[in-house]
Amino acid sequence: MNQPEAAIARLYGEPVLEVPQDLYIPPDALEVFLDTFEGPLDLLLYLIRKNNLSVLDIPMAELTRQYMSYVDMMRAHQLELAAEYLLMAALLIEIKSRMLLPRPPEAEDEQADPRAELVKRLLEYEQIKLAALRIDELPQAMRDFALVEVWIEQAAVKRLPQINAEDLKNVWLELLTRVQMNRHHRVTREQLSVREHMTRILRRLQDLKFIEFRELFDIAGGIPELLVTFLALLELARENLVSVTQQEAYAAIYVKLNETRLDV
Amino acid sequence: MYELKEIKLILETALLSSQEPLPLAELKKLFENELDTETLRKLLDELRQDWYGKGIELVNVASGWRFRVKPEYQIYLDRLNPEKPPRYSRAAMETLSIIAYRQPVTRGDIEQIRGVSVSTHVIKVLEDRGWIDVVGHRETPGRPALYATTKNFLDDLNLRSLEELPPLEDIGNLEKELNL
Amino acid sequence: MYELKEIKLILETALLSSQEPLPLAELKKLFENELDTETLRKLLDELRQDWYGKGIELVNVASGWRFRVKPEYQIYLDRLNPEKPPRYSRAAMETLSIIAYRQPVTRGDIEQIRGVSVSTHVIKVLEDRGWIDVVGHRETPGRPALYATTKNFLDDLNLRSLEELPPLEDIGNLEKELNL
Repeated sequence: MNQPEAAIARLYGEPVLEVPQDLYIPPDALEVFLDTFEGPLDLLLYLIRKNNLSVLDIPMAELTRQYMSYVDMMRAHQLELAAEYLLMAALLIEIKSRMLLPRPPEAEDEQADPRAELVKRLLEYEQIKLAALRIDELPQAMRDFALVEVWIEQAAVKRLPQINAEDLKNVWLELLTRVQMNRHHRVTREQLSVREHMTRILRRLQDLKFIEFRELFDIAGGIPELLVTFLALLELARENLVSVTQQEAYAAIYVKLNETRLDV
Repeated sequence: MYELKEIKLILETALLSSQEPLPLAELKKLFENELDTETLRKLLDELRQDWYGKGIELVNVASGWRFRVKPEYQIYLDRLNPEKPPRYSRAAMETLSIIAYRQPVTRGDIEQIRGVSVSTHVIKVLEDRGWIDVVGHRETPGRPALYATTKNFLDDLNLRSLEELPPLEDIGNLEKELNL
Repeated sequence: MYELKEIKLILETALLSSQEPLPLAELKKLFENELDTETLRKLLDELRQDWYGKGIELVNVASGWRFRVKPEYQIYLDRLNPEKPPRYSRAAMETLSIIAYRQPVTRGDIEQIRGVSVSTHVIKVLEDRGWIDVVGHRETPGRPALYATTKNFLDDLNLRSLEELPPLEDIGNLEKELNL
């Protein structure tokens, strides 16, 4: 099997590109070297491949001996990592001891081979290991190919909240009940139109500062219109927003904005 | 060196896949700076023309070149992501309703009714929307501004006059219903 | 109704502006569901052909249709962003492979196959990438979570289904190979 081109480890700062070919490597290197194994199955596969052994005919004694030398090294340096390796060592020794025992004749079939389970696991792991390499070789979004996402101008599509009159009424009603001012301020259609006319008068006075009383009234609007305008004017005067002045009886009446000071 | 046709393909690919506008200096990096500015500009211009009549366009913005969706295609894309329509905050709605039903009012009036202070931000949002404006000042200390709703407000709510705002005569009934 | 030419422009615009793959059901929304599946498929196929020979291509992945940069053009784009995302560790890739080929699996299953314990970090990395998620729990003591790969995983590898993953090497071949 081909190893990927990337360094599998660093030895004295130098990248190690290939798995060492001999087992007699310096102890310091061994530690780094073992880091490159994903676990006991990985290490076993390496030893099997390294020694050109058949998976189906593993010489347990030799394999166990080599394996133990690795594990001893590991135990000296990385106890945490060693737990799974120790478990595997125990398994290897168990298999080895069972093979030393004479086999009962009725268990001569392949199933009874104590190595069978180990072989099955080794093959299954090798299969996944290869699959992992192949998946990693597939082009991957963001790593091997970019995606396309053309800009959508957000400013051009900014949406403003929409409200309707009903929302406004509900909010107002809630407010009224909340402050319990409903008894004093029952806003009716008429009152609202008075309020509207107050605004209208104030707007006109913005530019003119004062206006002749009768100019405020739109005769064509009919009696209700005149009445509402008049009420609006009274309300404005009451709220001290405008003053209504008349120099003498029957003279022109002026309405002016209350501005005691000049705007600065 | 690169073939012109290939350069255009690479430019197009880079611009379509970049989230940010790409300035000329960045675009040159695509070709390991072997391309002069003049050629680059010419090709970008050609590319822009190639995309005429499409749903996206190549534009030159302050920070560089980018593709963007033409505004007229936005309506289709909106159908994919029907965002929840934005809403005004409770404070804004309350302020607006007070101004609508009680105009002209000062900030102080609004605060008195709501029981909490009115932030300048809320007033500004409503002013920017063109729904309220200042119609005068009350002659009390500080001469507070008097706010009223505008014609624009009526138009946007599809009302001819404030009188068309829902009447509140039935408030008594409503209270009974809600058991308030 | 919409003109076919206009439909294609709208499809193209929507696909170019969406990083997420768009399934047929989404694409139909662009036309307020007035387009039948057959026409849509035909137009998508035409669109795919229109883009032949360009630096980006229209692909059909697990979650739908999307444009992507052809891997062979990535070398140019990498010049703009020299920092490539790192490869995942062997532990992560092996864990991912076990989940992909044997799903749904528990952590215990993964540990059994790999012969080592699976770190929480590896699971988290794959979950954060949106490549795996918990699809249930096995009814054994401890109710361990069952992991499976997501559509997003297939999308990112430009695949439509798990069947498009590289096939597992035949056990028989492996025996022969290791028998050398």
